[in-house]
Amino acid sequence: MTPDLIYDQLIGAGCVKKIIFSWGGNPGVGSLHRLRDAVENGWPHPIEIEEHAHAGMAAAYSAGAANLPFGLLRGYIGTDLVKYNQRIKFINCPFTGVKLAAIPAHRPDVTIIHAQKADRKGNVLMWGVVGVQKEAVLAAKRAIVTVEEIVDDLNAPPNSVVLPSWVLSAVCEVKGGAFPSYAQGYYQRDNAFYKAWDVVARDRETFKAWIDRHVLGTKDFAEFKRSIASFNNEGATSHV
Amino acid sequence: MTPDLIYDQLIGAGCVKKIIFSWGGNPGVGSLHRLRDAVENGWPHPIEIEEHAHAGMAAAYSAGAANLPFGLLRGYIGTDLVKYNQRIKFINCPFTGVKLAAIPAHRPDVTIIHAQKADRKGNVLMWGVVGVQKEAVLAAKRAIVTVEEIVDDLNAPPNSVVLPSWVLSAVCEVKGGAFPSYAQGYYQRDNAFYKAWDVVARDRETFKAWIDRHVLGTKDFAEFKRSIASFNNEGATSHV
Amino acid sequence: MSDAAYTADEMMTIQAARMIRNGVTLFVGIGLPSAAANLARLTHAPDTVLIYESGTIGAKPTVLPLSIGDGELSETADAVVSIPEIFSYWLQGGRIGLGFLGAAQIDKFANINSTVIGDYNKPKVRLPGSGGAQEIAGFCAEVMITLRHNNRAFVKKLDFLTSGGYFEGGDSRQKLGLPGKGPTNVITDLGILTPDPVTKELTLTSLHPGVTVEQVVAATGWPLKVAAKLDSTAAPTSAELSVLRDLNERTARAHAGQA
Amino acid sequence: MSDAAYTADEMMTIQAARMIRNGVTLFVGIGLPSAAANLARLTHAPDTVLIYESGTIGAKPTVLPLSIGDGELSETADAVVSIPEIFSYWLQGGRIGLGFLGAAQIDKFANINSTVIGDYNKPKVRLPGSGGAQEIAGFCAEVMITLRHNNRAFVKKLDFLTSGGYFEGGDSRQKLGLPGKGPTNVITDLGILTPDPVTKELTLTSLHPGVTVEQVVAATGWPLKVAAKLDSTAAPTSAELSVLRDLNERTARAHAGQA
Repeated sequence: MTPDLIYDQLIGAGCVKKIIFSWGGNPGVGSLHRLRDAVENGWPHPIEIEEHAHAGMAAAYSAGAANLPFGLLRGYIGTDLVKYNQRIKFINCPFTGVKLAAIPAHRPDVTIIHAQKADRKGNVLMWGVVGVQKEAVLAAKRAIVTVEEIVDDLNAPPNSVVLPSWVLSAVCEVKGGAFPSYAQGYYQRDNAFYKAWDVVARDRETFKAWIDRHVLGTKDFAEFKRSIASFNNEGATSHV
Repeated sequence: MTPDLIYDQLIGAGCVKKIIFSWGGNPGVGSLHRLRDAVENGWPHPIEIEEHAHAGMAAAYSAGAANLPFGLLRGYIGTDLVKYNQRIKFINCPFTGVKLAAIPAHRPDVTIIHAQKADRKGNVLMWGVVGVQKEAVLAAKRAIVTVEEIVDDLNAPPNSVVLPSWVLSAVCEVKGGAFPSYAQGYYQRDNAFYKAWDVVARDRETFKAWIDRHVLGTKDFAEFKRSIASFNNEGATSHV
Repeated sequence: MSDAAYTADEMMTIQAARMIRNGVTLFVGIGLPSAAANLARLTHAPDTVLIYESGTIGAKPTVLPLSIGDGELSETADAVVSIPEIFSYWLQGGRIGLGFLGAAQIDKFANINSTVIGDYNKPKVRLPGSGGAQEIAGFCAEVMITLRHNNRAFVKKLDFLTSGGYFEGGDSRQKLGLPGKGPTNVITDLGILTPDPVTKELTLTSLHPGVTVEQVVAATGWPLKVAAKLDSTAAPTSAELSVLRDLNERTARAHAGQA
Repeated sequence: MSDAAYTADEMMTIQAARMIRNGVTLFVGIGLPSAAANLARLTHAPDTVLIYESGTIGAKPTVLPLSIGDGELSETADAVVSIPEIFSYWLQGGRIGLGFLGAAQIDKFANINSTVIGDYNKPKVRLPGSGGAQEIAGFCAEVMITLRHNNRAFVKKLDFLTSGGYFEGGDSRQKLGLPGKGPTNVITDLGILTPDPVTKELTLTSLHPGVTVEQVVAATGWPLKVAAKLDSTAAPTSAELSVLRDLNERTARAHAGQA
């Protein structure tokens, strides 16, 4: 739905052939400059885009989770997105004749999400803004969940959002794995990093230096985090 | 979906013109005898039935809550229900051609549910088997919620099922209001009453005596509960 | 093996329990299916994931629930979801390995009726109806059916087709587009019936101890096919009987606890 | 009333906040809409129900969120629901009184563009896109739009119609079947525009202090209709300014707290 900085990084690094999205910005800051550069200038190579509105994306994930071939919603009517996205069609209600939008179900090959806790059996608990994560997991052929911690007992409150281990392919403990976003109950969103990213990503060379040093130049997530910590201390604008 | 004993009582008392349902039994016990008597023998008068399967009812409530004219599901294909319920239609997926069932949205005039807690503003918290209650409330033109208690602070855990006061028409404190069913965290399901009901409802005269004494003969819920308590003590079979 | 005395219902429940593979996700109705599922969980299949249509996933009840809404189920579950979710994301979503159904009537293609006896509009007996049975029959990877074996239940023609098994037999189920495999075992108080691999007609493949082929044929309302090589169901072991009876006693005590 | 110095953005935010009725359910985007909504909540409209598209219902943030996903929103909300639910049961469900949108471009029928500047397939500027804007514009009972007033924003023809206002004007919105009333106010840094009751063409109905009609007409890319009786927007009071500036300072401190 909302490609975050990770998409900007993947796009800038040339790892993306196509994105399916409904809002492609740096939340609260502005543009995803690497996304823009790819769409506007084809750098590092042109990418295909399939664009929706949030409600359409949500309906398509729900349909995928429910094994329906398409999601049904009011929406898209009279807007220009339908001229450019052939995957938005309209059907009529068989009872009332009302015109409704239909979007093919999303069925990702792999969904990767980050949650707060797993127990030793691999049951996962998440809370807070859960977004469309449950649907994205249940719609996918395979799902990987990273968690802040693995515990003996989830102590899940009634009706909380729990994904049983048997719908997941893998569960991995990755403390801080939501960075630069947040994990409710563990740490806050690193809003300053989102702002700093605007400076890093605005320029191709600055971006390349950043990704070379902090991503390609580190051997694992722990080293990446140490590398990023020094980046933060030095200040985003003075340093890549 | 599942008309419980309250429906059997309403039907037997002649208050019901039509029922829309997907499972009409006494859960774990057997028949709803008053429902059967109405359908099989037209006593006290014939009732109209609109019958679905659970999944169709759930989809119709969800559609109602979502302001969609119909609910979409795989299901009903090849079964006899479609011969008798004209409100089950089939449509084809505009992308794959797959045949799917369509059920008109449920939009009740009034939904009445029982929940555990409300705060003084009228926000309602429920937990445990929440069923289709949220959808039934959101699909309805008006919704009334009875609760076990009204508290200063809901202390709702993250992502719990909360209905904000502004989607409700009225919230009333009715302790024990789920009787003979249960309110998780307050009291258990009165399974023995469900069994006793089988004896009461099996016979028209026994039923009439029960409803005259305990429902028509009591002036409010508190008196009904005292009346029922004596019924329970005397034993279901020995007494109406 | 045991020579303990047991009832035909106990034999049926125990045999149904035996056929539940450990670790399977199991969508289970109240009554005999629930007893068999919990017996399996308490014996050879501790990792079985029990799902009740009330939305409880991974329920581990210590006594059998009288209704799918019993608090016992949600309090012991790994997750409790709404009714729309359990039917859409979980059952229709194709995540359930085994569905477990009872029935009032069954025909030779394992289609079942739990709606009416007699005419729908003027029924002799109005039964509770589908509930979740239609979708369980349609969407579980595999379905198991248990019911008592007699002429009123095993009929030539259903009064009402509530939940599809193999419809007209052969490939008619696949032609309708139902994703699940359909009923793979019908376990009665007399024996086990399994569908012919090609015609999908139910065939007697195992006899419970002390039951004769003639008895089963007589209790079946159509000319019953009998497998060339007929198995003998093992009698309940004393361990199985003891776990089942303990469960039933705990349950009876719990359900009598009120009113 | 106050003669305190203030910026045009402050005027715009404060005027937008004033137009929020106490108790309304408000679907709000990040940025200026969020600032105005929270200013309203902290001043004359304490019972306003703030709903963010991340699924937080009744959020009461003490600082403005930088993103709709900020923990601040879910921790202070009355309820937090999933994204599919917020869009289906709540927004499409017709439960939201007022939607609050920004835009990159707007036309005379209050249709807005937040997708691209230039051609969609070869854009000059690729903007973030609809997000929830399409549905907010379609389904809220009423919509309010805020954006800075200039020729690049107020255009004769949108490069892309992201979210519908009154489409071709007149009754074209109703003909498309969109349930909400559409945009009832466009609040800019120069004044307030409201749709003509019949043609639905945006008409200048109020001027902010110190702004002239000529200035607004010059900043509008189509021949702007001006109301016969033009209101004067009240200047920000010192109370309004002080609450807004406190909120912005708290927010700036909070967002600088890391990295």
